[in-house]
Amino acid sequence: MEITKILVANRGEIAVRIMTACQEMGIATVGIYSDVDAKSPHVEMADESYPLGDPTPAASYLNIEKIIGIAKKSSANAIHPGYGFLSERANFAQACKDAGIKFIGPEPEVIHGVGDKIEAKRTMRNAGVPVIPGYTGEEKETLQEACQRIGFPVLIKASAGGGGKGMKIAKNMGELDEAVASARREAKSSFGNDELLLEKYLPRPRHIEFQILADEHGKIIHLFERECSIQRRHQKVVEETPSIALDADLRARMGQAAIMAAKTIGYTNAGTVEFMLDADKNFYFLEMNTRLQVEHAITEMTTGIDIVKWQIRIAMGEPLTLDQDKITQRGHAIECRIYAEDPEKNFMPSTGTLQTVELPTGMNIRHDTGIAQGYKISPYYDPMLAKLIVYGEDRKDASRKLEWALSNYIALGITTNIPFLRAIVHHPAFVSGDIDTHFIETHFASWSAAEVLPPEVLIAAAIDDMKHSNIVEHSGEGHEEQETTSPWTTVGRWRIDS
Amino acid sequence: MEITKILVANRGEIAVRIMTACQEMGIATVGIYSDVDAKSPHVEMADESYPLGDPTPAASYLNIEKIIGIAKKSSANAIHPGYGFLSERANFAQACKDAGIKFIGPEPEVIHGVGDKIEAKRTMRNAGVPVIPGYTGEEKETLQEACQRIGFPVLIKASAGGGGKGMKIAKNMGELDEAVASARREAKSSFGNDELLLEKYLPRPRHIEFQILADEHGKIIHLFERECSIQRRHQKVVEETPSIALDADLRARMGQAAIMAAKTIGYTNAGTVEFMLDADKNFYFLEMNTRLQVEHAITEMTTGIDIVKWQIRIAMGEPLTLDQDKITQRGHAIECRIYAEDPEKNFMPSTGTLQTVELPTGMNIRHDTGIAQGYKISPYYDPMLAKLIVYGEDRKDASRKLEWALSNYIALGITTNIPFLRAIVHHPAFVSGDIDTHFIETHFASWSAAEVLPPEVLIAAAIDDMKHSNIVEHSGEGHEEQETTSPWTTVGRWRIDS
Amino acid sequence: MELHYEHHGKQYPIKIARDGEAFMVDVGDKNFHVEYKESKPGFITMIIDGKITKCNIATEGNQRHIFINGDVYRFNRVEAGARPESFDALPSAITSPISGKVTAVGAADNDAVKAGQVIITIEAMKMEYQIKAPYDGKIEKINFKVGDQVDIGELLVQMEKQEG
Amino acid sequence: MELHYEHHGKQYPIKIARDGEAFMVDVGDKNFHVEYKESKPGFITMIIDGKITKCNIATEGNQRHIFINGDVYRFNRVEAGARPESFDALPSAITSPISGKVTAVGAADNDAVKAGQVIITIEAMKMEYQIKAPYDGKIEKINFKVGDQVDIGELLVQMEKQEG
Repeated sequence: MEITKILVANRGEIAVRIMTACQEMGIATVGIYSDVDAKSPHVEMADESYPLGDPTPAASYLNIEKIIGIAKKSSANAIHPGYGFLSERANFAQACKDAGIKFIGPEPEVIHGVGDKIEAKRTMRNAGVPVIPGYTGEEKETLQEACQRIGFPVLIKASAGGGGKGMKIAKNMGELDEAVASARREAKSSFGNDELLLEKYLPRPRHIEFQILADEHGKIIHLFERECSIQRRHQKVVEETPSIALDADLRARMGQAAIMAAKTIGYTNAGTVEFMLDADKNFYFLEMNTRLQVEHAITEMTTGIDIVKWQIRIAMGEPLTLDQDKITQRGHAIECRIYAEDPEKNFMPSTGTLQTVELPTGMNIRHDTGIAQGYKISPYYDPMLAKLIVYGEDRKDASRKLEWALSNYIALGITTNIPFLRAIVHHPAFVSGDIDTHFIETHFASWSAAEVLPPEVLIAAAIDDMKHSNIVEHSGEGHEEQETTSPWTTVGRWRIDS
Repeated sequence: MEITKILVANRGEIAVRIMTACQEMGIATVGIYSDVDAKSPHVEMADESYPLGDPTPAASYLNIEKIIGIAKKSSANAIHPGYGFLSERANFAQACKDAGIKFIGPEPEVIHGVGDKIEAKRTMRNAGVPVIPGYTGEEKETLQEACQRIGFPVLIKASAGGGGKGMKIAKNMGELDEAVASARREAKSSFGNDELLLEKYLPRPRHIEFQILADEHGKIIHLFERECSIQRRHQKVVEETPSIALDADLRARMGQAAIMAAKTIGYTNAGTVEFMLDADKNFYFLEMNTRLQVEHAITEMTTGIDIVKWQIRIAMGEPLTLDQDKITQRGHAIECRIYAEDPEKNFMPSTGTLQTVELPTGMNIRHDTGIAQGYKISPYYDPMLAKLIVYGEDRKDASRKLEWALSNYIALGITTNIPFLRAIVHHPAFVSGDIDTHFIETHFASWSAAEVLPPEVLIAAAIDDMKHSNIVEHSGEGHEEQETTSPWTTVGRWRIDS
Repeated sequence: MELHYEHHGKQYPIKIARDGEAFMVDVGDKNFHVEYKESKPGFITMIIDGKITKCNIATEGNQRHIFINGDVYRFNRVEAGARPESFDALPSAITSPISGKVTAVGAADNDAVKAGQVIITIEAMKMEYQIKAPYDGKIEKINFKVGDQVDIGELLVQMEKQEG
Repeated sequence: MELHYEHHGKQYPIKIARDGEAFMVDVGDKNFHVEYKESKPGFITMIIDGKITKCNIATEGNQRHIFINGDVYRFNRVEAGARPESFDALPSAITSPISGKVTAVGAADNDAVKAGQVIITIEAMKMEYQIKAPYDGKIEKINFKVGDQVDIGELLVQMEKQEG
């Protein structure tokens, strides 16, 4: 099927990323935007853009009816969902199908099947993909027998729950009863449901995921791993590839497991198989993400492959012409997510207007963003402002480039996590690669950017304030006036009448 | 030797490129600037910058005494010359040495030796590197015997000359006498010297060069080829790698010849060996460039290696840890040089002020530039504004990305070659890779951007002019006023007094 | 002229005077000679006692954001002798640390509350933020109800601290 | 209102009128209905008879640079009925096509010159540009001498064409 016009059902940096790929391929693009996004770059970039109105996610970027309506009206014959929003909603993929619009992603049934985490794990276990050993109550054994099978420590958690509530660890049989009782009480009070799950507790796990590409003719390849252990609130902050925890053998085995996972469920298009890797280098299937991943760019930098273009080609029914043994992983790439948030205040999102902006540019620096100077950051959507991705010949080279880029990333007016990202990159545990999913809570539990103001900061502020106070003294010919006529301040064309 | 502070003896994009590498490596930087460059990005970027005064090249960027003086004053212990200006002046390399400053490049004697083109060819021939067959008069044979040895067609040219003057082609023995007589007359009148050279004439040669890295311990590697056949006035316009004219065997042989050339002369640091490749895939040594090349970036994109960082490491005496058999050439990269020039008027340089600017950005687009919106392009230096470099999975992918990037490259106010570059990329001969050094004169002899103005262009101009004419009618509250207070026009911080 | 800045609860008084084209600045008991150039708005190069320092400034009301050597400093300009502000130690007013939508209100006017009790829940950017009582006390007035949009810095709750 | 543009020696007369928020534009014998939005200075989106078109404009004096669909168009706004300008066919004045420094002057006032004869050589950006006589004639006045800086568009030479 020839795809001639794609509606990008997303906003921000990922909408811009996808539209660029479409334009390079000669495919027309349709943008959508809520009221607060009317001036966003993705709106300008699309060949045509349509309003969604009310910025509330449910009324805008999650509104299946509106979006399908716009696709029909604009004669888009495919929809790319990006990540987040509707990207993993089976009913959206189904609605596209019903409307005769190609959904750029796997089939609705596949999305649905993978969405049920317990069911997905069962499918994977049956297919021989390692899954974290656990006890769901279905097994014909007692809790004690299960613990002996699994091995301590074990984690007890609410089956209805999430976010750490109702989670208890038992280090040995002696602690088991009390842990179960306590977890049950918390589960009951938090979720009104005291059903529990038990699984092996991994003390310092790494989060390692494999990028998959599968065409609609049964060919599946992987594009190697991404190490995504550095997280806060279960959201990734810094990702890199390759992972220093993997050697060639382990990489090959995990890659094979990822392909097996995708094959088992009849996966098509781009996807990601997430694993936990324990300190003894055992890996366990965690879940599968049936969409483009935020951190796909680091894989693109190390493999040279454009994942979004392949998503589109696969959706057109083209065969994958990439061969597993020809794909190379070269150098090292790291991504930092730039968030509008305050790491000193428990990563509270911040809002405001981006003022003084100057971004680091240079070879092997990729900056994916959907915002620009003068933009107001609204509280409606994810606080991710941009992704800063760097490539280097090796991990050290990439880290130093990242340090340089973060040290030259000027974005004032909104509180961002940039100083925090710098602190991560400087941290000895990061430098040595000694990271796990508890990295931030272990090393940055009570992080603070700077305790005292250095003299040069106070001097700059004081002179700036003094200069600006002059305006009032000699009103009309002060600083502001000069700024307006300086060539530095003139955006856009000049009109020099002759 | 530890390099702690580098003076970058250049301007524009290459100064910015080099300073970025220094900063990533933790090396301090010193910038220099002539009067017209006082507000250039490289001046802002350097840790410290010093004025050269008078913008005339001889008085500024070619002024050895001034530059060495600034290096001493600022305690720089190394100088990177970039390309152009002093980069291939043996006496500058010598002056650095005499001042105890490390020159980042080969030894003065090597630069000097390679600078004598005839001598360099003799050295290469003796070392077994193929050199274009010719007759200089030294050979113990007649002109006729030489022609039989070389084979027709032959090129007769003034030994003192250049620029096509005094050049004649003889296709067979019958044309030889008249060609020689005619060349001699022209040589006499143009250069006051009727000495001639004769060499094999290559009807449709390609210009293929190999990037070399050589450390100070005798290790030499190459980073594959660059195809630089598309030239105007003997200056390259579009470069790409790999060259579609090379297969694995030819690539290996040319790479070996390039290494041999570098080894023969005791070459150190980064350099480029230029070859002519004829239609029958014979290659001939042309010359060696003893410096960083403008087009080095395409090699960086396909090999993943940072050439400038390696230049600095080599100058520090570090051994090359890159191994020839580990270096891979992946994907395809193309560079376009953005010149301030008018391709419709014989590539006449243009000057003026960059007004409306919006640059294409995105994955695998590298834009090396030393200018910005609001900049005045002065007539003192080379008219190259920037380099646009793209990478794709293959030549077609890279070409489409380049097309996209050029079609989204908005830089108004100065006449640039961007429409001409688009025309090159669209041309069937470029698309099929059927290029040689006569490409531009063959296909674009009387190129013109657009013969007629399409209606939408006239409509845009007319509405714009009508809107602006309103200012006069309702003076004080018109368009200009709005622009000044619009958030779009505000560069830099805002002062929202509470 | 004298200026005062506050950062992390600490006050910094600065004395500044012009010295020809340059400036003399007193920070604590140290005196600095400063040349200052603004190449474009917000982009500053200073030579402080001979040493080149670059920085960037953004200003919004009393707030100053300064970027220097890769670090960002956020602080406020204050009037001389102003009492230090701090969200943690607000005597009676709880302001919103975020802009968002009120999704739950856990107390009513005149209720007695315990330190740490959740008074208001605000949803912003797909996450929930709980506004808790900073001390034991009595609610005087809650200014928002479920469904209201609240902006950063707005007064959410007026409280009376329980003495003892 | 009526506007005139010139490009490659050809004149384009345009009629334009407001139509509420939109515009009615006549180009040749065709009439277009145009909605027009300038998102930031120089960045324009038009809907021409229902079709979306984006473009960019830069203006300097009478010169217009318009970027549209990846192409750049350079042309001039002229007064109605103005005689077409062309460097090639200038009747008596030779203006400089480039800014640079005069490195040679090959004729003097009142000299008779042949078409193609080099009158002035200008060096700009490391290259030399030769300004040649466009026809046989007589030099009336050369306005620059060796070493002078000359700007683009400045009158270099006043000539008198030899008739016949």
